[in-house]
Amino acid sequence: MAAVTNHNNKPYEPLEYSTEEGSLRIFGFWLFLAADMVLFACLFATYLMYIHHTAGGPSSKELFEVKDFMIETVDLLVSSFTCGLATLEMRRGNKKATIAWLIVTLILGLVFIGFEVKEFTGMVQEGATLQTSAFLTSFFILVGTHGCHVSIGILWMLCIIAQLATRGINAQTARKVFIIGLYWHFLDVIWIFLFTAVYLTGLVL
Amino acid sequence: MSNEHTQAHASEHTGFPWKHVIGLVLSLILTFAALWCVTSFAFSPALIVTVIVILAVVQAFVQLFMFMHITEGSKVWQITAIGFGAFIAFCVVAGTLWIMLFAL
Amino acid sequence: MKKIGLKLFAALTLLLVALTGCAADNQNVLNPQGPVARTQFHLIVWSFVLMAIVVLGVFIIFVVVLVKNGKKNNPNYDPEDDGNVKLEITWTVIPIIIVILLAIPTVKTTYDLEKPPKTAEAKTPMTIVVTSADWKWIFRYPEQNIETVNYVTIPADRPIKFELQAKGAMNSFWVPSLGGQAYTMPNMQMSLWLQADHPGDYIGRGANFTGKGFAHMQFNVIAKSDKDFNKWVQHVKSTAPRLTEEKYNEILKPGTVGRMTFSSTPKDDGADLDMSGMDMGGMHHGKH
Amino acid sequence: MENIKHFLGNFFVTGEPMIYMADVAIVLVSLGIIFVLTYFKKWKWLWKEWLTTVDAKKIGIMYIIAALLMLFRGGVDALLMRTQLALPNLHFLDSQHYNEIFTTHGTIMILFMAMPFIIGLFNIAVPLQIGARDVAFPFLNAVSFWLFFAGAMLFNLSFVIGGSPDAGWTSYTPLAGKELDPGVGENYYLLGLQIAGIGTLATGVNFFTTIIKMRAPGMSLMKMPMFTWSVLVTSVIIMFAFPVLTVALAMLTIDRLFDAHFFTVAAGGQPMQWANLFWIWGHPEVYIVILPAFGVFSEVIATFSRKKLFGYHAMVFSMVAISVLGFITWVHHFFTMGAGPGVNSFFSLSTMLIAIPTGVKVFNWLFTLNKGKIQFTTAMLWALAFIPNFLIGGLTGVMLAVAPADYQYHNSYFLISHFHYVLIGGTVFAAFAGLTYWWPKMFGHILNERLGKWAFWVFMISFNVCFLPMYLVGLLGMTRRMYTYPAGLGWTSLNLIETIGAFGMGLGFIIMVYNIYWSARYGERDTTGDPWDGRTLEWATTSPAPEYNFAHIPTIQQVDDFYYMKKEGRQKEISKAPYKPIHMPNNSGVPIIMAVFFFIGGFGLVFEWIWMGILGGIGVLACMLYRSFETHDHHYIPVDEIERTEREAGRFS
Ligand code: HEA
Ligand code: HEA
Ligand code: CUA
Ligand SMILES: [Cu+2]
Repeated sequence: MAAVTNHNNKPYEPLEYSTEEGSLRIFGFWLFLAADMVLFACLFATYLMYIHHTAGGPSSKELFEVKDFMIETVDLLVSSFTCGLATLEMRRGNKKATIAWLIVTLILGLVFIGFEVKEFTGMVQEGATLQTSAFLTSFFILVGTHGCHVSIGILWMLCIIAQLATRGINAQTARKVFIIGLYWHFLDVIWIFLFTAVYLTGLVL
Repeated sequence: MSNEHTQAHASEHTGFPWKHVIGLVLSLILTFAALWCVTSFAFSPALIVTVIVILAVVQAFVQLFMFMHITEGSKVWQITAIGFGAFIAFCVVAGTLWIMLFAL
Repeated sequence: MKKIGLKLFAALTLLLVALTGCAADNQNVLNPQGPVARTQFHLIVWSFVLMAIVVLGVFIIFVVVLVKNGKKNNPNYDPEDDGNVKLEITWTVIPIIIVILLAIPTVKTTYDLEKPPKTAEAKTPMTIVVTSADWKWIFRYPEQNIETVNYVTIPADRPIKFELQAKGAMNSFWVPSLGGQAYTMPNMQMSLWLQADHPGDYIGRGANFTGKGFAHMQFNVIAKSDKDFNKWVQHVKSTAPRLTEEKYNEILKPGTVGRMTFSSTPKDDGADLDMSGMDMGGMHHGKH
Repeated sequence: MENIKHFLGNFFVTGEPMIYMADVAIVLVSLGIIFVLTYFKKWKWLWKEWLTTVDAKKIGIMYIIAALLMLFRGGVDALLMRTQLALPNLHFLDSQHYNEIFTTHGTIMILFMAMPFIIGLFNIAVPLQIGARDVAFPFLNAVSFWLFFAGAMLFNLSFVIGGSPDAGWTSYTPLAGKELDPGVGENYYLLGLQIAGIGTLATGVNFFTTIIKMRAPGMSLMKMPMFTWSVLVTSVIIMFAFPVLTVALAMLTIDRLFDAHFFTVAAGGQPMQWANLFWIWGHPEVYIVILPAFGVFSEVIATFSRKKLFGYHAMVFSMVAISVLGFITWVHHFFTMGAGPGVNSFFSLSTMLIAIPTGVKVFNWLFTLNKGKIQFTTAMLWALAFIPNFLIGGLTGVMLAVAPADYQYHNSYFLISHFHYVLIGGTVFAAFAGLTYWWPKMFGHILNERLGKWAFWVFMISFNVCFLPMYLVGLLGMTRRMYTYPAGLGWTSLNLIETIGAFGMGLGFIIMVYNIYWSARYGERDTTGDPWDGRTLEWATTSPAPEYNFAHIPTIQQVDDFYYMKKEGRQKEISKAPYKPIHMPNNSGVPIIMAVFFFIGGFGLVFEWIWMGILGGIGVLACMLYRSFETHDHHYIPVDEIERTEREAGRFS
């Protein structure tokens, strides 16, 4: 296929970039992330618009618990770290450690989802639902879209673990590990903004 | 560029993952700093929000550079794409708020 | 082939010019009947002149280039001709100048139109609340305590502040002869200044689609001299029925109705705005 | 029993003779197609060669066929509208029917006609122009196509099942909200567009990656053909605009299906936020459909002027400028929603600024013609006609950008005329120019020039007859989306002229379709692969191009290198033996199956049968899972097959 010029003169090249396909897909994935960022931006914009449109329902100050969202945040930050370690071990060719770190990440992801589900159900029980107000609609959909991304990430990670276990680390699986890593870190970045614009700001405004 | 690149990878191949640990510590510090700003100060909301948004942006950079290897592969194009995406995201958020809330 | 095309074109243009002559003049953007419409008309003419200059320039170059280079053996043929810095600067700079010439009056007018139009003598503005409903226009005179449907009577030569709101779908309040439109939106009040120079009957229309009965949302703006206007108010007060809450709700139901006149308004203004239980932040655009 | 009857009565659209006719036509045509395919034993061929293909060239052809069908559907809609508006107070269509028709007309024309048409041209021309064997992600490309197709079919289904959307292609809330529009029509709009939109987003990523990473050696960015440049820039706009559409559609869907409050007034939602989000996508969208058109014209004008494109660098920079500016002008679609003079001034200015880079392009085209040896071929006629027609559309656009003046034009026929001038005079003319220009590359024969020119003149003149009077009738106060109008307002004669023009355009279209039929049977075959004496790489291979595009990937030295290759005799190297095996992606049935699941899920959500939505979702996930575990998705074309192919084309040496 057409030559890819970027990598040929580099002294060291990670496995995931070694095939043209691999380097194309990683590049394409960056583009996807850039687009996904804009998707979240729209949800953020809508949420910020509606912060005070509570229609008599509960407001952010009444709903957000510092302890809960801090646990979620730290959990996700640590999972981003462990996911980074998985990529690192993958590059070292260490299949077992890669799988192990991925599993740790996955568990942290599940814990995060667990907390989020608990948070949401708690709110619904207090009568704060998707249908209560524009504020809550935009809150649930913004945070929920992130949660949805995380859930898809978990499923995806399971597939990759299965493939790593059966096929070992090769150009293809290495690429997949790298890409899920990008995805996971990206979700962490989105969460940081959620944490800032939704939870912390919710305490201030 | 390639020089620095090789070294980074060399340290990745052996030894303790310093880069990752530093990344984690930095992000934890930034997170708690933001929380601290919100819970411990009685500045104007505008000021606090500005500060925590700046902290969030810094943290995004930590992720991009410490964990996401944005400087590998088609470095220039990747950074451009993310940068342009960030620009559009900014336009969407700032524009919407300007139009819908603070129309002057 | 091409000649036929050109001839057709010429014939058509002539036809168009002829047709403008017989157009109704009480809803014509090009025949403004008030200061707001006039300001906008001047801006339209100015922008048209600028655009005409561009059209002329481009068409001339276009025709010249085609005529010169459309021959089988062009002596000027130069396959490597691919740029000319001077020319490129020219056709960047001239449009920049045109845009500046257009932008300045645009911004100025944009700000001007936020303010009430100037009148001969300093007359106090009058406020009329406009509600678009499916599919009729309801006008409320808070000062006179009158309500009309599908027509509105205004004193001529006096600035009118139309406060716009909607029940149901969004519409847009447009009286081409008197000035440009603004949206009517549920829960977001906007205001629009209009003024008629002379007594007259002007057609207005909903400009933003609202469903089945949309095409029938035509209304009349009847401008009267101050004296006649007062007379009309008195007349309404003494002859028209009162507008009860039931009647009002009935009018609001989807459907088309004819003209109506009432000598009272059912409820107080604010309660009507459907702001129930919400913190609207800065959502009153007309008031900025 | 009553229940079932009631359900069926609502499920199938009833009570309109036109719709019964359409029902019958659909059933007959479907049966006909099934019969022909079975009779000629073509099912296997269809599946293997087309439905499962991942070859960009074939996908491109499928896009274009679908787009032409949608042009027909949208065009029939237009003719119905024009018939109803020909005279005042007609009862040819009732209000509801008219509302549905302009909604489907606008939506179909922009999203299911203009978009797929240009994306079809991307697929046909871009890989060839950059000397690649395919796009970066051929499988994803097939997914994109089938998602577009599923979305389009779902949207069109609304005509016979359940009822069409009727709130305009802009679908403004609260009119499009559940309260004022409780039927399933709007759901069709939301889900049809959503499915197609996801596919389009993937197309953006795909072509950006392709162009950035897969150019032939030596082809630096500044040596790319201008059409490829336009696709690169367009891909960027797609990637950053379409997520906004995705979100907006999802929000309204959630509002409608789950009684949420993004846009409902009742619990603090703002209907205007829909307009805001819609246009954040909507304005860039119009540049998505016009920039590739600019690219097509650049190719056609340079080729038939027989010289280089004038001001290459300026052409590139102006497109980049348009793409960036295009993201910060959206408010000009709702100047009249009272966002305040500061906002309106800013967005007025940003909109006007776009005139400058666009002007740069117009003048560069004019000076490409200068010192040229102009050949008035059909493709060239479309390109030439584009200049004055688009100019009128563009300049009236600038007039609309003057915010206070827009208070007088907004939603009037002045606006309708503006956008038809740019959309037809720009995008549609480009689609026809590109179709004529690349037709030989797609099918191996040339479209008849005489018929082509007839179609051109009839269509182009009728176009002006139809849309020029609209400026005037708009200034006389006629607003858009009126299903009828009273007499005596000075609108009647103008409307009648418009309708005559519209039917003229229909005639032009019929001539064009006849031309396609005639040329397929009797048209001149293109044996050279280079019928126009082209300048770019797509003309360096056979017509139609082989699966692998080029036996050897050429090395590029300059802009328009193929022109210089021919001069220097280098072009033979592309097909010179010996060959090496060529690595190509396998066909796959997954994309079309996945699209079927999208369709099923979408259909379920339209009727708010959540279980069916979930079922579709599970199917989609299953397809992805299957794909994730697939390993053998590539094959090699052996040397002897390449040899055979090249020999048959008379290129083996
Ligand atoms: C292909 C599609 C296309 C294109 C290319 C454009 C191009 C432009 N459009 Fe248009 N537009 C639409 C499709 C398009 N538009 C559609 C579909 C709608 C309506 C949607 C709806 O409501 O349903 C719309 C609506 C629309 C509006 C909203 C009006 C309203 O709702 O009230 C405005 C307002 O500013 C506008 C402006 C412009 C401008 C300034 C350009 C510019 O890009 C034009 C630039 C080109 C030129 C100016 C000509 C060449 C330049 C020169 C020769 C240089 C010299 C010129 C000068 C110095 C002026 N458009
Ligand atoms: C690329 C986009 C595109 C294209 C190509 C067109 C093409 C045409 N459009 Fe359309 N139009 C839009 C995009 C487009 N339009 C949009 C976005 C809207 C806004 C919708 C909204 O308000 O929501 C709109 C709205 C619109 C209106 C305003 C409706 C209203 O507001 O009430 C009108 C009115 O005349 C119109 C007319 C036409 C005509 C006559 C054509 C002609 O060019 C069509 C050419 C005709 C054919 C190609 C016919 C082919 C068919 C045959 C020859 C078969 C004949 C057979 C039988 C009669 C059975 N269009
Ligand atoms: Cu209108 Cu906010
Ligand atoms: Cu626009």
